[in-house]
Order: sequence, then C-alpha cells, then structure tokens
Amino acid sequence: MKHLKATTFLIAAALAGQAMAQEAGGRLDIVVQPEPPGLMLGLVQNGPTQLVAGDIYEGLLRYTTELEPEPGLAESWEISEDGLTYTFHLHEGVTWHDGEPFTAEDVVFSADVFLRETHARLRASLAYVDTIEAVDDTTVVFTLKEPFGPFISVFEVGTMPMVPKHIYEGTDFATNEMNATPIGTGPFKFEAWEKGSFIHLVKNEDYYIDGLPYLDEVYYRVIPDAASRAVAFETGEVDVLPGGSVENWDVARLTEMDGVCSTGSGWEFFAPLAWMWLNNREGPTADVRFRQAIMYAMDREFVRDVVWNGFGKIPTGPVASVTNFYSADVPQYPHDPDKAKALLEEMGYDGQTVRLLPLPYGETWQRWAEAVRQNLSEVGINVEIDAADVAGWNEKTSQWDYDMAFTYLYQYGDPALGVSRNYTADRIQKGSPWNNVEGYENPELDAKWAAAATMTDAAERQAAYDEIQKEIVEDVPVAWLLELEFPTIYRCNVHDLVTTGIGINDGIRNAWIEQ
Amino acid sequence: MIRRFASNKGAVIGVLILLAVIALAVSADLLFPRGPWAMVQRPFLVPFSTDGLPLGTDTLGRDVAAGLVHGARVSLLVGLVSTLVALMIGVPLGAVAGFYGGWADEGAMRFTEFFQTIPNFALAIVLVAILEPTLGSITLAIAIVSWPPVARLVRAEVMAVKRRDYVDAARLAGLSKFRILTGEVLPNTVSPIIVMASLMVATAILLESSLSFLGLGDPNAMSWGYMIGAARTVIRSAWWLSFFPGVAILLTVLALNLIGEGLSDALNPHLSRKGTA
Amino acid sequence: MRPVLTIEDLSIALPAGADRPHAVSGMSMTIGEGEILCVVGESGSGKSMTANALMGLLPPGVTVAGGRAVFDGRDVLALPETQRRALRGRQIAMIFQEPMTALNPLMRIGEQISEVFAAHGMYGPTERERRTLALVTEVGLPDPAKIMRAYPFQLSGGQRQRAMIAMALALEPELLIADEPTTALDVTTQAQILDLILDLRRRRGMGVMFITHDFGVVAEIADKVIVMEKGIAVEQGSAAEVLDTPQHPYTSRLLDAIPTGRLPEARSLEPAPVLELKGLRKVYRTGGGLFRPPREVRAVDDVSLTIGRGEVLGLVGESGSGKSTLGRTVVRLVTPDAGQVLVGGTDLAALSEEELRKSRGKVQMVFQDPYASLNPRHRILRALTAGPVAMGRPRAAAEAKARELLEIVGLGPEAAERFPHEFSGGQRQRIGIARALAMEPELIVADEAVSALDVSIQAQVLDLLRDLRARLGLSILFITHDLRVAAQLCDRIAVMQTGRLVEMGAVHDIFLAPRDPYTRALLAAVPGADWAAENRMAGNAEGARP
Amino acid sequence: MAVIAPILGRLVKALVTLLAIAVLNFFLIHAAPGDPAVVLAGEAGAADEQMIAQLRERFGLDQPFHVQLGSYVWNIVRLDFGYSFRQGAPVLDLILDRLPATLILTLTAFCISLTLGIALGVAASARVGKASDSLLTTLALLFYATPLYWAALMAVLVFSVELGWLPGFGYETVGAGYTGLARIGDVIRHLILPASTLGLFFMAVYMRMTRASMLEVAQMDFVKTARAKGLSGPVIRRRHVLRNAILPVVTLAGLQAGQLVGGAVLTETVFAWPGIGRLMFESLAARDYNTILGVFLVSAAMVIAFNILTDLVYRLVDPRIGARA
Repeated sequence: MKHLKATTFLIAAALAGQAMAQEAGGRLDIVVQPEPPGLMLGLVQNGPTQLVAGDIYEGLLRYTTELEPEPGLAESWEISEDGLTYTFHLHEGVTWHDGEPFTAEDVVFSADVFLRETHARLRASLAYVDTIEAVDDTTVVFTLKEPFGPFISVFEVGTMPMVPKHIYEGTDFATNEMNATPIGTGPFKFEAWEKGSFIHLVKNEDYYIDGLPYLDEVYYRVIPDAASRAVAFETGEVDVLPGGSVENWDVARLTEMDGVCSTGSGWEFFAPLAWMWLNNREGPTADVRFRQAIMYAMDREFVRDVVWNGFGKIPTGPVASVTNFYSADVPQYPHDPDKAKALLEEMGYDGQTVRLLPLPYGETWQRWAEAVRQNLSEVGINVEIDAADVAGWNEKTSQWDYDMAFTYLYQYGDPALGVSRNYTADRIQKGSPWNNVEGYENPELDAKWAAAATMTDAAERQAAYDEIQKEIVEDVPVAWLLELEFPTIYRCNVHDLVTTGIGINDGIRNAWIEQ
Repeated sequence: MIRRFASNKGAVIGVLILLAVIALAVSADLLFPRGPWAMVQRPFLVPFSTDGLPLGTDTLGRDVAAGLVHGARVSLLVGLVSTLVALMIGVPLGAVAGFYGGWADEGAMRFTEFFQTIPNFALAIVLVAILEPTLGSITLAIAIVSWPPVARLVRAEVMAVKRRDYVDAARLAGLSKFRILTGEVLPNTVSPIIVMASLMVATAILLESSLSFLGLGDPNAMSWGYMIGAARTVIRSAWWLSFFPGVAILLTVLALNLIGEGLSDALNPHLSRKGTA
Repeated sequence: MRPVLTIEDLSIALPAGADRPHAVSGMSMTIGEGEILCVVGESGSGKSMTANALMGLLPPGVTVAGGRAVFDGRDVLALPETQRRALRGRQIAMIFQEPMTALNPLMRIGEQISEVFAAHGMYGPTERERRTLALVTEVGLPDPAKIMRAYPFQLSGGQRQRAMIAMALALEPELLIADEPTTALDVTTQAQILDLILDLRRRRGMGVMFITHDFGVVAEIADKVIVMEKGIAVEQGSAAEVLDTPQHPYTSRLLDAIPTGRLPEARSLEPAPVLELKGLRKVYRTGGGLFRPPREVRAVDDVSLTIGRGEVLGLVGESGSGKSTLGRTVVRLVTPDAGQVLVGGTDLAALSEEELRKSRGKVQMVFQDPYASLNPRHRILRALTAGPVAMGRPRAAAEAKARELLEIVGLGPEAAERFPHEFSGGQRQRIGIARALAMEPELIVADEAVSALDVSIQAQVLDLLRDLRARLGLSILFITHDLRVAAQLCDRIAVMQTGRLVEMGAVHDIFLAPRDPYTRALLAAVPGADWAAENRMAGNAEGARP
Repeated sequence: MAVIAPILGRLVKALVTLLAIAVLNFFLIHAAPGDPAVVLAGEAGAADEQMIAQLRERFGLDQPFHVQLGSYVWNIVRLDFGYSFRQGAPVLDLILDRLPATLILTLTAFCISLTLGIALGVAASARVGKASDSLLTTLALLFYATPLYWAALMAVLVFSVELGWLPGFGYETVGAGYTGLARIGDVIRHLILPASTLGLFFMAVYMRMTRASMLEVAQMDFVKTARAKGLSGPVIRRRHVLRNAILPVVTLAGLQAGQLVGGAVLTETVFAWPGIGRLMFESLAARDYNTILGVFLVSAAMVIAFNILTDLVYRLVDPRIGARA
C-alpha cells in the first residue's frame, strides 16, 4: 500500500515557470455552445455549464494535465495510510461573491447535503464515503467505508463544486431564486445573462489569491450555428473557440490563420472516448463474431484522418491512453474487410438490417455514421441510419431500442470512475444512457473490476486493469472508435489559457492577454 | 391550350429543365451504380480537377455528381408525394366545404384556419422531430403544412363552379349530390389546382431542403437539402459542396415556377379571350 | 348643321389569329352638332371598336389600319398621345356599358368626377368642388352632397350611370360617345337615362355617338342611324328612313327579328293545371353574425298562380323583382319557406331530397347564360342522357331519344358527339332546350332563356319555342325582363314587383288595358314604344285578330 | 360598432383557436420521444434513475397525462405559461426577452420587402414586356427560388467575412456598452444582413404579386374610364390601378407577417439572432415542453393579431368590406 505524501504547493511556485510577465486587464470573448440551461453548477453539470460556471465556482482541488492533484480551495491535504481518511486544509480568507466567508461548513453542506441530492455522478463516488466532518473552520475530513482508489480524483470543480450553505440550506435547491444569479468563490463573478446572446462575467476583485485573475471581464457568446461560430472567430468577434465548438473541417482552416494558436490539451481529465454501443442482447450484434467483424470492417484511421482531420487517436480498448492504468497489450483490430467477411460467413449472417443510431451532435458525427455505414455495407452488412435528436437518442439508448449507437463518454482520469460503469453487469439498468447500455455480462470480469477499484496500490491496480483490458477487448462488448481530441483554438496573444486537465473550464483564472 | 403553353418561352425552358432533372433522376442507377454514398476518392477534391469526378468530392470523398443525380430522385419524390398528399387532404376538404356549405363549410374552414394559424415552418419542424426524420415523416410534415391553401382554393373554385347553370341542370337531372360534386363540379376546378400543385412541388422541395439544413433530413436518403445541410459547415473551404446542390434546387424550383406560370397563363380563360374582336 | 366629327374610310385591324382581319373596314360617317347618331349592330359588328379607336382606347394588338377621323379640324387618329390625352374628357367624352365596373370602387363619386378637372389642370380645388356639385345636380342624382361622398357600391345601377354621365359632361365636350350605356339597366331606368341624354343634348348642343344593339332605343333617340355588320357599315341614313324603309337585307332581317310587341293570336286552352303555386314565400337573410341582426329580403312574397296544360305563362319583372327566385322555387332549386308547388298533384316543395331526385323529371329548366349552362368537359350526348339514365331509363333508349331531340331543336344528331365549345350561343340554347325535353317534363321553366342572345338569334330561338309549343303541347313558365319578348310567346303574363305578383292576365289585357300602375310604367318605359305601337297597329291591321 | 363588432367576434374565435392549438401541441409534443428529464440528465454527462425520477417529479411529469394536460390548459386560461424546465425561468419571461429581437427582425424584413416589392412590382408592370420588366421578373423568380438559408450563408460570406462591411451575426455588439442613438445604430448595422436576406424572398413574392395584380387591374373597365377622362399614365397607375391592385397584396402580406414571427427559425439560426424562432427550435431539442408550447401560442397569437390588423387595414382601404359584411 502506497502512502501518498501530503503535498503542498504554493501558488507562486506553480506560476513561477512562466517565461513572460503577465499583464492584467482586458476582455476575453469565448464561444459557449449550446447555451447552458443554467449556471448553478451544483444543479446542472452539462458541458456548457461547466465551461462557464467553472469560473464562478471552485472545487477543493485542481488537476494538472498529467492528472496530478494541485491546490484549489484546499491549500493542502493528507490521505491516511489505509486510504480511508482524507483531510483537507482550506485556504484562509476565502469569501463568497456576496461577501460571506467560505468555511468548512460549506464543504460539508456541499458534499454531504447538496450534491448528494443533485449530483448523480458524484453520488456514485459518495457511496464509498462514511462521514464528512468539519473539524474547524478550515479543516474538513472525509472518512471512507472502504478504500476507493480514485477518490482523490473527485474534487474537481465539475465533480464537486462548492456551493454556498448560507443561500441554499433549508431551501428547495432546484427552485431557489438565487440559481439565476450564481454565487461562488471563483475568480469571476456573474454579471449578466442576455438569453440567446451572451453571459457576462466580471473579475472578482476580492479573489483570495493576489493578482488573480488577470482579465477584467469574460463574455461567453452564444452563437447557435457552427459555421457562424467559425466566422465569429475569423472576424475577431470571439477570441477563444473551446474544443468542439466548430466543426472539425474548420479547425484546420482556422488554425492556419495568422496569430491563431491551438492546443489539444485540456481534456486529459475527461479523456472522451467514442464508441458504438452494440446491443449484446438481441439481433446479429448479440454474436461476438458479428461484433468482431464490425471492428475489422471499420476503417478507423480513415475516419480519424478525414472526419476528425487527423485529431484523436485510435483506441485499443475501453481505457483511453491518457487515462490512468491504460494498457496497450490487448488484441488488435486493424481495418481488414476480408477478415470481417470471413467472420460474417462463419456466423451465417443472413443480411438482416441493423439500425445505426448516430450521435445527434452535428455534422461531424453524422458523417462519421455515414462512413461507418459505408464500411459495414462494403463487407455485406445492411445498415440503416436511425435519425433522432438529442432527446430521441437519449430515449433510445436508455431504453435499449437500438442495434448500434454512437456515444462518447468521459473517463474522469480513472477506470473506476469513468470506464467500469459501462461494462459491469450491476450497471445494466434501463433508463440511463451512461451505464452498461450494451448489456454485456461477464461475471468473471465484474469481480475483477470490483477488486481493482478498491485497491490502493497503484502497481497492483495497473496489473489488474491490464488483465481486464486484455480480456474485454476480445469480447468487443462495444465498438471502440476514437479517443477524441477537441482542440481549443485561440488567439496567440492569449496566454496560459489551458493549464489544467480540464482546460478552459477553470483555465480563465490564469489566462492573460498580451497587449 | 398546349399551343399557348408552348408559345410561352419561360414555360418551355421550365419544361426542358424539369425533363432534364427527371431524366437524371430516372437514370441515376445507370450513371452512378455505386450509389451516392460510396467513398470513391480523396475528400475535398476540387471540381474539374480530377477525371471522372467533374463536380469534385465531398467531406468523405464521395462523388458530388453522384449525390446530385441520386438526390434529384429524393428531392423530386418528396416534392411530388407531399404535394399529392396535400392534395388528398385539401381537395376533398375544400370540395365538401364549398359544395355543401353550411355547417360542413363552417367546420372545414375553422379546421383550415386553425392549421393556418399555427406557424407553418415551426409545425413542420415539430412534426419531423416527433416522428423522427425519415422520408415518410418529412413528406407527411410538408403535406400537413401545405394543404390549407389547397382547401381554400378548391373551396373557392367549387363555390364558383357550383353556381354555374350546368350544375343546376345536373340537379334537375336528378343526379345525386355526390355525383354532381365529382362529375360536374370537381373536374371543372382542375386547372387552377394543377397550377397550384406545380408551385407546391417547388415549395415542397424548398421546405425539404430547409428542414435538412436544420438537421432534420433523412440520413438514409441523399437529397439536395441533405447535401447542403451536410456541406454548410465546410462552406468556407469547399464551396462546391453546397453550391451545386444549391444550384440544383434553384433550377428545379425555378423550372417548376416557370411551368406553373405557363400553365396558369395557358389555362386562364381571362387571357385567352384576348385577341378576338 | 356643323359637323363635329367626320370619319372617312376608317379601318381597324385585328391581331393575327383573330376570327377576321379587320374589326372595322371602310367606315365613314358624320356627326353634326347636337345630333345623335346611333351605331347599331350585333355583338362583334365592330361598333365598340370604332368608338375606342376615336378615343385612342383600342386594346393592345388592335390598331387603326387606315382612314381619318376629323374632329375640330384635326385628324384625331394621327395625333400624338399627349394631344389625344388633352382631347379625351375635355372635347370628347365617353360612357360605358357597365356602370358598376366603369367606376373605381375605392374612390368617392365626387373625387372621380372632379378628377376630370384635375386631369386637365382646370380650376382650383373649391371651384372643382362647386362644379362637381353642379354636375351631380344636373344629371339628376338625389341628395347631391351626399352622393359626392358616396362610393360606387352604395349607388344603384342607374345612379352610377348618371354619375358616369356627370363625369363625361364635366368639361362640356363637343362629342359624347355612349357605348351601350343602358344595356345593363332595367327598362324603367333605361328610359330615364335616355331621357337624360336627350335632355342634355338639347341643352348642351353636343354631338352624341350612341352605340346600341337595340332598335327600340334607336327609335327612341336617334337622329341618324348606322347599321353595322361584321365591321362594315351596311346602311346609314336618318332614323326614320332606316327604321321604316330599310334598304339593306341585313337591316331588314334585324328589324324583322325584333320582338315588336306585335300580339299573337290568343289560343284556347284546356283548363287542367300542370302547375299550381299556393302562397309561395321565400325570404333571404344575408349577413348577420354574433352581434348583428341579419338583413331580410322578401324575394317571393305570397305568390299564387296556376299554369294550364299547354299554356305559356310569361313572368315579367325588373331585376330584383324575385322572378328568378320564383322560377328556381318552381323547379325546387330553391326550397320555399312556405307555400306549395303542386305539379300533377305532388307538392315539390315538401319532398325530401331523395323523393325529389325521383320526381326531378317533372319540371325542367332552360337557363339564361348559354355559356354556363353546359358542362364544358362533357359531350352533348352525356348532357342529354345523364338525366334520363339517372331516372332509370335504359342508356340506349336515352341516347336514341337524345339524337332525336337534337334533330327536333334543329342541330342534327351528329351534334351529340361534340363538346359545348364547338357551338355558338344560340346553338347552345337549343341544346339546353333539348336537355330539358329529354326528361319529358310536364313543365319547362325558361329563365331569361333568350335574354343573352343577339336579336336575330333570339328570334330564331323564340321561333323554336313557339314551334315546340305547337308540336309537343309544352307548358312553359317563361321568365323575362322584356315585355316585348313575353308578348311573342305567352298566353298570359304575370307581372312581378319586389316579390309580389302585381298583375296577371291574358297578353292582350296586359298590353292594351293594364290595370296596375307598375305594369303601365313598365309598358311606357319600353324603348321605342310609340314606334312599336305603330307597328303593332299595322300588324293587327293585317287581320291576325279574329 | 360596424368595425368593433366583427373584431370582437374574431377575438372570441381567436381565443378558442389558441386554446385548441395549445391542446393539439400538447399532444404533439408529448408524443415526441424522450422528455425534458431525459435530456437534462443526458446533458449532465451522467445520471441515474434517481436523478431522472427527481427531475420528472420536479417537472410534474410523473403525473398522469390527462392531469398534466388539464393543469396546463387551466394555467393557459389564466395566462400562466408555466416554468421552463431547462432554463429555470418563467416561460413568459423567456419569450418576452426574445420577442423584441424577432419583432425587430421580421417587421424590418417585412417592411423592406413590402415597400420594395410593391415599388418594383409597379415598376415592372409599367414596363411590361420590355427588357427591364423581364430583368426584374427574372430576378424576382431567382430570389423566389433561392433557398433562404443559402442566401443567408452567402451574404455572411461576402459582406461579413470577405468585405468586412457588416457584422455577420448577433443582435448587437456585445459589451460595447452603447446607449441611446449609438445603440440603435449598432442594432441597425446588425439588422441589415438578416433583414435583407429574410426580406429578399418575400420581396420577390410581393413583387410578382403586385405586378400580376397591377396588370389584372389595368384590364378593368374603370381604368378605361380613367383614360377616357384624359388622365396621364402615371396618374392612372397611382390613383386607380395601384389602389385596387394593392388589396390582394396587403391580404397576403398580412397573412405572412404573422407567419414570419414563428417562421424566422432559419434566419435566426444562421445569424445567431436571439429570437423566439430559435428559442422554439432549441426548446424542441431539449423537450422543454412549456417553452415550446409558449412560443407556439405566442406565434399563433401573432398570426391572429396580424390577421385582425390586416382586416382593419382592409376595412380602411376598401369601403365595401364593412358595408357588405
């Protein structure tokens, strides 16, 4: 069992490596797409909300692009030898945007009361937690029931945002009027929201780290059409295009413009992995040979190069290569139509039409589905694309009404947080599109997943996950397509935009504009 | 009447364009046997740069020309079928309203007004979203938002025709109301309906392409609107992907309008009386 | 008398593809100051084209091919457009046939009149107003101040035509062209308008070119007459000469064809009635809504009458008198609100829809508009057999009968295979009669059956009806606005006014000893009544009367 | 009274129609796959049954269908449009936020297209058969046949991206802090492209119609009367022909003005115009029932309002209407 040393970083030290002197002031215009449904991060955790509210709210920890934890609201922390007690020491003198002091009570309220009720993903991790206690105003202790390997990864702002107890305690969280004017501890304060047009944040002058943030104000711009967003960047209306906000074909064009920079970094914590759910319960996709044939039939390099403009990486299995405990030592599925045909012949595929449900997230995904359909039809599989909008997609996948369905999910840095949920039999539950939707059942592997999650020694965990990956790839429960890379495009005079594993979600704190 | 139509230059051009489009649509499988979805070459090939791919390739390396020709089928089909369905709703409703009058008329017209009050395009969007985009649902949605003008036109025409003396004569001949409506009245309202139908096909093609543009096209059917919708995100780097289908829509809609106007002029007795003493 | 207008050898070319190359060819004439020249002809004779050519209002494609029209020392046909425009309305004015459509529906009457001053830049606003008022008063419109603010739809047909005349007279033109100005009007209104024109001519001394198809009108007002046939002026001369001693055969034919009011021999009839109307009523309600009471029009107000077997009853009245509603009630195209329609003992008014269809054969109708009474998409045979077949007659028998009937009405059996558009108006009316006969009805209702026809055609159709009456012993309810026509055919005449039957009696009694003042007024208003009366005397003198 | 009574009648009918629309749409939208809870949960990136159940309960979606319908209709009757599930704000506020942008866009486009359309239609009819007439009618036909969104994309490309003359999207310069006249000027600059692309199509419609109507009216007897009076061509066209020819154009325009409000989705999407068309489209994707229904009702109310307005204008222009009815 490895004891993680208590680590303390000074903010100054973290920033010391910068080559250039930061300049204060200025305004940044960032695209947000789609318009977030709300900004109260404790209630809503979808992508756009995290992007905007990540500047308003904060978590106890931040994570580097290597997924190492670093101080957030917690200045320092210790983990006990047995991996059951996590003690956090909070930053002194932190205040909420309305001037109230931020204390350990707020942490207890947020994690134990508020988020337990509202945050489904965190709730799964909190199941391991026995108690959360405020020792004093600046010390909080989380005590676990049993060791949980990835627990140190759950303190990110989108996973465990701190919400103000003095506003929410005793109220109906969902309908609290203050949801419209969110109060956090973050570097920027909510100023205005012109629905359908923009969200305006202004600098938090009382931020607890001197000198931060550098920027005076940030506008999150709502521009519904992808092509218009590209134009907005070209004409200088906006300065930053977060990953995924323009279609891939525009990425190459925009990054070639003068004074435009891009980075693929800033998604390490999420490590989005795209795959196709293959319905393991019925139809041709219930046959492992058919699923393998699909893997051989698909030309994933072509899609990466053409549809994703060369961004991304071909995955080898369920764990993304940037996620902890990844292993490359697994069976490989190169593009091999002949092998696919042979497998289909062997299983006696009768030409039954299989439905393919694309992800309704824009043209890229549509083209991707068309390419897959073409690949499959070339080896003799009859594919019909099912059309559905976001609601329809959610409904069909969560009700298992599909044969093949595109999806992509975040891994949150650890297989136990973002991978196993899609493959273990206990997560076969109708009504959710994030669990074991494909209906894959393998009791032996289930046991191995469970064991790996509670190990505290990293090497031990690595060995367990190596084995799991090797076995599961043989079965092809789903067709892994691509480790997605969403490049962030920005003007080169904007510096230090992406410094953490969640990129610009919490990166604006350190960003500055070279005048 | 045909002579008068043929002497209309615009109408003749319209017919020629439309015939060309129909010919392409019919021979699509002969011209491009691999279908519109086959990825035949590198993506983003500029038009006229590669032999055998006169209109270039799209984002996935598919032949744009093949898409256009196969798309002609789908666009025309949606246009025609949705118009037919709209006629099947609008004609009987308008006919009954205009012919029987009274409560039938009141009811039918309230119903029609009701559909005209709901914002059309929004209704089409909602219908397609609910039924999920397939050729069938798109066609149906277009038909549902396009029938009210048909009903109104037919009602007005029927009301005009039923006042003609020969309709009274038919009543005096002891013909049943239904026979009078179908045998005497409706056949004499055909001309304006044909004119309107030709314009409706054009509108339906535009409507289909608008729905596709918003992402509500059938992903299994390559239509022109689908091509533009798919290409709009690359409009800066690959203008031809939306340009050619755009031109195809424009030409076809133009042709149908020219034909509609030609028909209208040729069938309009008002104009035909000119030129005699 | 100083000539106002002299036309020499005028030819007007029609566009290629028309039924003949020239609308008018080689026409010459002169109109003197204060003189009324009537241009008479049937439709298509080119009479209106002549007027339009003078005004420079020829439709597109129709051009003046030759000749001169000297007015005020200048050839108006050769003037440039700006000068012609200066002439129009100021020196030559024109009024038209349809007073409803000839007035702008969206402009007040006063505006439309004073616009004439504005068009020629005459007078200031107050003076225009004053003169407009004077004109409105002069043409005899009631309550002039109110009329000036009224819109055309608020005026009756006669009032509109007066307003048109006021407009035409505004700048005291030397020549007034009147294109069938009274054709669309009721007979009593027509008489008033003719009087007005005569009166104005007398007071203003202007020349009038009066275009008409009606020799009665000619007799009423003409000083000189030109008769036109297919674009050629076949005869001209003073009114007396042309009317009394026509030289050209066409003129004679036209004059012969005129229903002169020469009374036919009274016939003895069986007393057995084919139709009995008892206390018939029909009220139309228009408008009305959530917050408004409907307006009521009593179209047929307590009418009772009887038609005997083989009898022709003329039903005469002006527009709006309810005569057509009565006719349609008899055939039950309109269901009466009260009263009985007894045909052979059956009350048609009380039958259900289904029973009615079976009894449809008993009463048939011949319609007014020959162009609207036949379905353009059906062959004649179908038009003639649909009824009998629906009544259950074998198709072959019905077809044979149809061909026989076509023969009877003078068209020949081969007409059966043709479409309506291949026939002229008169021929279509014959088909309409054949269709009615095909049902072997007990009674035929002829609703203005000859009113839309040119006078020569009208005469032929009347002949046919008379012939059929004799051969088949037809009973006919003959509805017409024209007393002269009624006199041609009918045994008895019933006069209707605003829904009520004001007088009914034998033709001779009605014409020679009308009892009701309205009947007398109608008779007096018949144009050319005096002239016709002379003829009638002449006709009677020939000894037609027993 | 002559004017008020029929309008009162229409208002009563309008209310019934609106209620029927609410009910129909309620059925339609609830027939769509998925519900707001599923979508909201889906956007969160992870959720479980408990969360979705919570959402459903919060939105009242756990109630039987007829109870939901009943309470919705009852709320509508009390002019309560409900609460947006997705945006967490009263629907009426959301709509009122967006409505001005839509009204500005559509009314501008409408006025431009109507004025220009009529003017060009009159011009073309005056030159009927000549080259300039052919040019105008051909252009109109081209505009008419061009897909609207395509024209919009092209306009952005040319005038915004290539030439840089006009902003390509948005409603105003965000955060520029303009006030007063400067702000109005700013909005107008943003308005030019969307309003003209939206207006172009309708301009073509009105132009074609005006031209046809002018030519038809020019055949009428009273025009001949006007010529017989000695009036000049332009005066006849203005005073007699145009006044009559414009009536059908006004009718059509009135019908379309109402439809425009709910139908500007395409333009609003391409130009990122924060109007209710987009609100509807986005709410539809999110299954935000109350918002979709609210937008539908407001758009339908606009249609009705414009119809009544058209009727009023018609009554003013045409003296026959009031008297006849």
